[in-house]
Amino acid sequence: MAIVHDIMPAFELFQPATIQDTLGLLDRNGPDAWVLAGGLDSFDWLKDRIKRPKVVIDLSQVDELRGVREVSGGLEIGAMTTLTEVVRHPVVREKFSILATGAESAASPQIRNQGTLGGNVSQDARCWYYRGGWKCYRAGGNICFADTPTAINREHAILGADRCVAVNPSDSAPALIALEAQFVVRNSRGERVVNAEDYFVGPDIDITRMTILKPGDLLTAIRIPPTWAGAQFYFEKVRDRQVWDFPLLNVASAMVVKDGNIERVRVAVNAAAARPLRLTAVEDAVRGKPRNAATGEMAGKLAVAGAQTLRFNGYKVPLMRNLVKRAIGGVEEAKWA
Amino acid sequence: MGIVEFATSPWGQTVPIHISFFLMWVCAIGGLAFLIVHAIYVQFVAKAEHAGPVPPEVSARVPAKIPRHSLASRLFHWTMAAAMLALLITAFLPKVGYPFAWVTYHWIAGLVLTASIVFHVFHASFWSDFWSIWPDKIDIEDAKRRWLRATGKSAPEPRKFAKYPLENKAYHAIILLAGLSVTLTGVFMMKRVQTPFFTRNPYVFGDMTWGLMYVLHGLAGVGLIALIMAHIYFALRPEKFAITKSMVFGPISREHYLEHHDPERWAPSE
Amino acid sequence: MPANTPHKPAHRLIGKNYVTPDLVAKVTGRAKYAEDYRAEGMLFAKLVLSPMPHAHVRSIDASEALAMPGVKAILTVDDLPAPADAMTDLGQVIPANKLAERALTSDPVYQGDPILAVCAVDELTCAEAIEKIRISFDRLPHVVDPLVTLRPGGPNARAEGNVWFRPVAASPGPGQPPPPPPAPAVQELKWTDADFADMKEGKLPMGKATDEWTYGDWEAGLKKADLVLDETFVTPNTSHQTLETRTAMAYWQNGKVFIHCSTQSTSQTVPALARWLHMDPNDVVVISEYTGGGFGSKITASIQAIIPALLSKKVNAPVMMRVSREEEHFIGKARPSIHGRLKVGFTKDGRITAVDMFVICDSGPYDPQGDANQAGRQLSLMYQPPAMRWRGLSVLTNTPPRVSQSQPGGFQGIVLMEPVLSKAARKLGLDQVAIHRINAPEGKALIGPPVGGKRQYVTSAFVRDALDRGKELFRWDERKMQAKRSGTKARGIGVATSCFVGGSVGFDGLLVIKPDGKMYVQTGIGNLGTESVSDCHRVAAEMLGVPWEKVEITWGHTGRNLPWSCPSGGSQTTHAMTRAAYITATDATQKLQQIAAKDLGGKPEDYEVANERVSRKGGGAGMSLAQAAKRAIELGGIYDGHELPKGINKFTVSSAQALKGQGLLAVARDTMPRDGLTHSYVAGFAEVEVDLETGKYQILDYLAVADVGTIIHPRALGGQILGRSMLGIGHAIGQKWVYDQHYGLAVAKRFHHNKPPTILDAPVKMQWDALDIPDPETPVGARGIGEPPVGAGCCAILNALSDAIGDEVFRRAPVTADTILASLEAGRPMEEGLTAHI
Amino acid sequence: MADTNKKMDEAPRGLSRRDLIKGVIAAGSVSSAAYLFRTSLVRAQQPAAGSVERLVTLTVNGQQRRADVMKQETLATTLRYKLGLTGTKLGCDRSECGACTVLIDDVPHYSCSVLTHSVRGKKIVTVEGLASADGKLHPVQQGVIDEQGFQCAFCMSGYLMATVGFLKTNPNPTRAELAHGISGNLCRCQDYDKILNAMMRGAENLRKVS
Repeated sequence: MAIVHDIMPAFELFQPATIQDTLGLLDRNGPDAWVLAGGLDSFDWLKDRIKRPKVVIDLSQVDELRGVREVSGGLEIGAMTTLTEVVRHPVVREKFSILATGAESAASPQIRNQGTLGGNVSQDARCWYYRGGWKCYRAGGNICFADTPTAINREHAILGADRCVAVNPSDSAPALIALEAQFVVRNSRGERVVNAEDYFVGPDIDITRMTILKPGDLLTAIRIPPTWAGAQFYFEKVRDRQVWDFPLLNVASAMVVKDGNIERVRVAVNAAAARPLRLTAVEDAVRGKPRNAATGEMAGKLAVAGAQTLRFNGYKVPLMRNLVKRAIGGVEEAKWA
Repeated sequence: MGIVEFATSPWGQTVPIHISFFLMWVCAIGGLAFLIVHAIYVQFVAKAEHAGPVPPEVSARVPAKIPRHSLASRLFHWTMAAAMLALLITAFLPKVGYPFAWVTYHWIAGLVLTASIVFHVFHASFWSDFWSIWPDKIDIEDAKRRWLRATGKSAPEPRKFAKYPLENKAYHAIILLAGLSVTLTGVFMMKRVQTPFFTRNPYVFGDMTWGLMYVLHGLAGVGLIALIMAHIYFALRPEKFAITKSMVFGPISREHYLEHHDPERWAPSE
Repeated sequence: MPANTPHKPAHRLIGKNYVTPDLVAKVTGRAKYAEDYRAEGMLFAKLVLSPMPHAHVRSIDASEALAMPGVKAILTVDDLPAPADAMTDLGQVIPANKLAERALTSDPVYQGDPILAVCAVDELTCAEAIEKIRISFDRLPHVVDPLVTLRPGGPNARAEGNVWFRPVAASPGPGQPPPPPPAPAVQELKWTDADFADMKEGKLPMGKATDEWTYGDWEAGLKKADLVLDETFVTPNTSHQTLETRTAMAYWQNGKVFIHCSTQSTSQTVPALARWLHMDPNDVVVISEYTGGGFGSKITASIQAIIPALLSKKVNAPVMMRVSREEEHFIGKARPSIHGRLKVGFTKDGRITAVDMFVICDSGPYDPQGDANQAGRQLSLMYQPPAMRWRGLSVLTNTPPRVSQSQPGGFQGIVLMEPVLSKAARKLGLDQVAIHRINAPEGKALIGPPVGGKRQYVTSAFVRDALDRGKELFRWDERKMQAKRSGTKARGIGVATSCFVGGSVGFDGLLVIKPDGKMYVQTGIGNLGTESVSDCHRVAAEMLGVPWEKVEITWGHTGRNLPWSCPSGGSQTTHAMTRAAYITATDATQKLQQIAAKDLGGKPEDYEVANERVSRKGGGAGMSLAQAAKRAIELGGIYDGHELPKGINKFTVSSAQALKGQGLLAVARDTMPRDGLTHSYVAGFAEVEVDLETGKYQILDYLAVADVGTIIHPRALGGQILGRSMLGIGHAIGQKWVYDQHYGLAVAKRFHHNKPPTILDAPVKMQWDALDIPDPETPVGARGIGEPPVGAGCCAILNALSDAIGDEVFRRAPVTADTILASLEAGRPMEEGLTAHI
Repeated sequence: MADTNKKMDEAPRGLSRRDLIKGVIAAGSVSSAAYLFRTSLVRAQQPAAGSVERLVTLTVNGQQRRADVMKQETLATTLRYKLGLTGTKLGCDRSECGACTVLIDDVPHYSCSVLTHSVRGKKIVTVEGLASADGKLHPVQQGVIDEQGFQCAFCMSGYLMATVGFLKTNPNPTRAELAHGISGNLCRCQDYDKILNAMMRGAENLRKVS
């Protein structure tokens, strides 16, 4: 069978108007169904004819899934709310600005105008072997092409790898973990709510999935508690191009500092592993310590403990160390005469 | 749905990657079916074999306890059993919907199994009666006799067993085959994952060779599901329980020996 | 934006901004590119590309596909005409290269080599049909790294071997003219393990080369040097990635084939397509009013453009072949990488004493590339080494076909040399501008090896003026005083100079002044966004005193009687076609003078042409151009094109004949003398800020000062200078290929993998300026500009980086955050310097 | 055939949009014909909640346009091949280059990555819809004329739509803000500096008229 790309295969399209109908359709079509949110990740798979869903369920008409609601000091963000809507929302900017910064660093303006928060956290790995349609572990095969003597893997994992060395590319995920967000997942049997960091799975647990979503599941909303409203935030993303590029690494931290000491803190990094990592060891180590360069240094070193590098991604260790250092200890701003 | 799953290689060629995992259900169910059928057969169909009485002078010579398994072979058996169970659990539990980080446990158990098998081969070859586990002419002949008698035809009475009954020997042969297949392919597969032993390199063989190895590993693996089920089943059957005990404590009783074994063919404590 | 918008007050049009005639169509979306055409009954074609880097197609089974409803035909290599010989303007036959690229192949030599095309009622049907086609391959050994194929026992990219070489020319028989140089051939070349010993300390191994030239005593030069640097540097392979892919649509009518394609040139594309189709050029019509970028990859369209043409003939309907972005990555061509090693000697004051240059050019699987040699030539011009040895190889690999890309070879040569120059400046404690200045070419500077015992020279060079102007505009000395470190940031400034061929000669112009008083200019220049398609003709309007509003330009359709224009590439056009416009306007002037003399008495030279009139010098009798045009028709003969001059190209002849009798027809070929080879120059200045904790850097400021002769159209010039500077900057900051060497397959096929710069990667501030000093060897004084900004842009950034973070960080371009961070962390270059495509 | 070619020879000379559309609708229906003998991929099922009709009405540049749209068809395809609005370009078809940018309810989107069926009832504006009916250019288009922005211009319509959309949210941007706002578009001539000149001028023109 000769190979051809760039023509989307024909599929059956459904555009339900309610969550109920969506769940019904998901049940009816099981693994044949493909859920389409913003579509910016999906269309690559479809246009390359690598994934061939029989049925595509387009959520664009489900209004219940859109919009940002204020609930008891926190926020509930519909999964289909676009990144732009999130970035521009006054409460997000005022109380949870780290989410705005994270979301705004994703992709490009047009993509943020269409891409959704739910889609951004649920997007698939970007490993160029996997995306190239190479039948690797993540694609149901029995090999990782990105960790071989000839592989080019500068963008791959330094932590939590298990056979597959792909990373999670989401920019909003670490911000949501830092904000102690909760993800609301529904299926026809009911609803479950999980902590942001537990929404994601690594290859050791499920090598073909990025999240806990199984056929029939639908991420409906993301809840942000008031816990970290107005805390001190830090987000930084390092990438090759300043727009339309995935992170080589990103870091997000939320911190409450009381008379110079770190009282409460959450910190997460992404693009270091197949799932966004919450650095609990770092959090425990710096809690109660003064927020200064020394604490930052210590945090940075601790963050990269146990990192395993591949042929081309060794730089990620100092990079993660320095980003965590900045997130905890703060940045020394340049002053040019 | 085929027995083997194929994938397109980066060069666009179709290569096998592994077995279809529904085969593990086939084997599990197949194994179960065999137990049930066998249980029914033994319960209702099979006529109890009444072997001729052992001449008293012979039985007199038989001690109260006859050593069946040396300590070494018992240790081996149970190590292997543990490794084997660990391997089956780590291999198939995630496949049936209980995901966990299984790979490291799997290859460690695999190494234990491999080591124990290597030990066993040496031990059996040089320190114990190597041929006692392989079917001999009499086994075959007696098998024929039993078959004829079971099917109501006339045939001379089969003799008693030597150290191991034929079923036992046959089982050993099959599980040896399966065991060697999984361990040999398994050892190579360690090149494909991170281990302290080698730098990871999946390119020591071509896509096709690897594919076949995975298929063999898979087939042997699912095969072992059935074999292990059968093994445990027999170990728990009342008439075989004495043997099971001997795998724990070593000897079998004089009575059991006299009932099932032919002192001509298996002279104890030699 | 321009630092100061220079223009010549003497001129009415030249040096002035204006609205180009194609702009309104562009802003309204009415401008039609190849894919924008639709025709009733139009069918679609889709390519099938090789999944293997090197293979032989044993068999193709398309029966199932062809049986599908809606599937019309498939095209394979068997349907292609045999490769035809080429014929130069001088009638010299260039025999077809048997190893050259064809539109389709049954022996793919790179992943993506087109094997067949399927034609159906729509693209979805094409795709479904393709998935029903069974192709069986015999896989062959592959290699994607030029150093790997040179290793003992290394694989060859083609059965014939792995390097290009040029057989020695047979000596001419007694009294015979020397035969044309023999065509390059492929042979196998393997180096020894000893040759590769140098690789351990990151130096480029230098085994046997296939080509070599020298001038001066380079060994003595290195001996007497106060400082000798021995540096290895690797430049990237970069796809042109024009935003418009090389889509093409074709249909047949009365034995002629009409091809809507994406091409840089218009006239020049006809013979190319005719050769590929093995047809008479008179039966090939090229339509390309707008082309979405070329950068050297579409100089005369692309060979795959014949696929829809051949399919269209097969199915007797128009056929559109839309080329996808991924297909473009493979068939869209790329700049060859060069692995280079330089030994350069310097005196204390920074003057170069000698250069010993060794280059390995990754020439891809098909035609040999001139980049290796051009790298040496341009280096010899830009830095004027008194003595030099150049050795090089063009190596074949199973990677996409290469072709010229803006400043082909020259770019790589500059990129190999500039880091050495700025390192020398640091070692000798010299100013970067000073060391460039002392080695800069001036006037009729020498270039390349001796030809017939004598070294060639350029028409002119004013590089020192460019450096001085730039130094002042960039406030170089002020910035030098700035602190280099603050907090976790480091800043650095860099300067680089760059040069390339700036124009050719010998092309035709054709225009008609009609009784309506308007001037109708025919042009075969391509419209790929450089604006030269209209800019060049400003010269004719200027000379004939025609207001621009009364100039009608016909372009982009060879069915519309276009002259033989130069290829729109290699910075030739502005130079070549302003000359053609000048000679044609001169022809018109003479004819106007003669007509005036005939009607109003006196001698032709008593008359002058100005303000839409030809009239007696110092006032008095005259006639309007409209009247003159009417008279020209009455007079016929040479005046209205019934008689044509000798020496003009036959392509121009047929066009001129079709236009005869419509007015005063001016047609001429540029035969004006030129002493020297035309080259243009750019000096680039940059400041960067590096984040030492992440390796990320930002380009704060960039200035390019061009020495390109007379400025014709400031805004277009500025666009070219800064646009091509960005192309170079892209090579510095990120553009690359990525290959998995085990499978020989590309893993980076998308924009976000290959990293063409975005608007946010561009320098925060950009400026351009041009000296506007006319070139003495061409009447209008204008030279081409497309190429030289590239090297300057790239190297100003590289040198600024070294200024900020030192010389021990990178050994190749692009320089990315990972390299910088890892190297700073380790205190030595940590990248894999010599592995290809990482 | 003959008059087709006549039409195509004229096309560069700018034939009226209506003529072109006639031709294209015809062409479109030909290319659609292939689907008519396609049966649904899923076993025949009674219209479930959310099932979609192929014939849709779109609001494009203020006009109601009917089109026969495949389930998997993208907006860019519909605009270019069914409605003849070829000013919208396909540079990558992968939401990477922005050449296909159009406004959907005033918001810039990559039309190569929007299912046509998902924009039913929304207001779509393409580059052809910028100039007023009398042919007067949009102030942002005028900005390009004033500054001779862009080179090959294949990216231009995308930039125009991205800019017009961005200016609706920020009519008076700094050069840096504008660059950020239109950073989802790629120019391979990399005329970024001149593009920003043109678009800043366009923003200025726009502020003058409104």
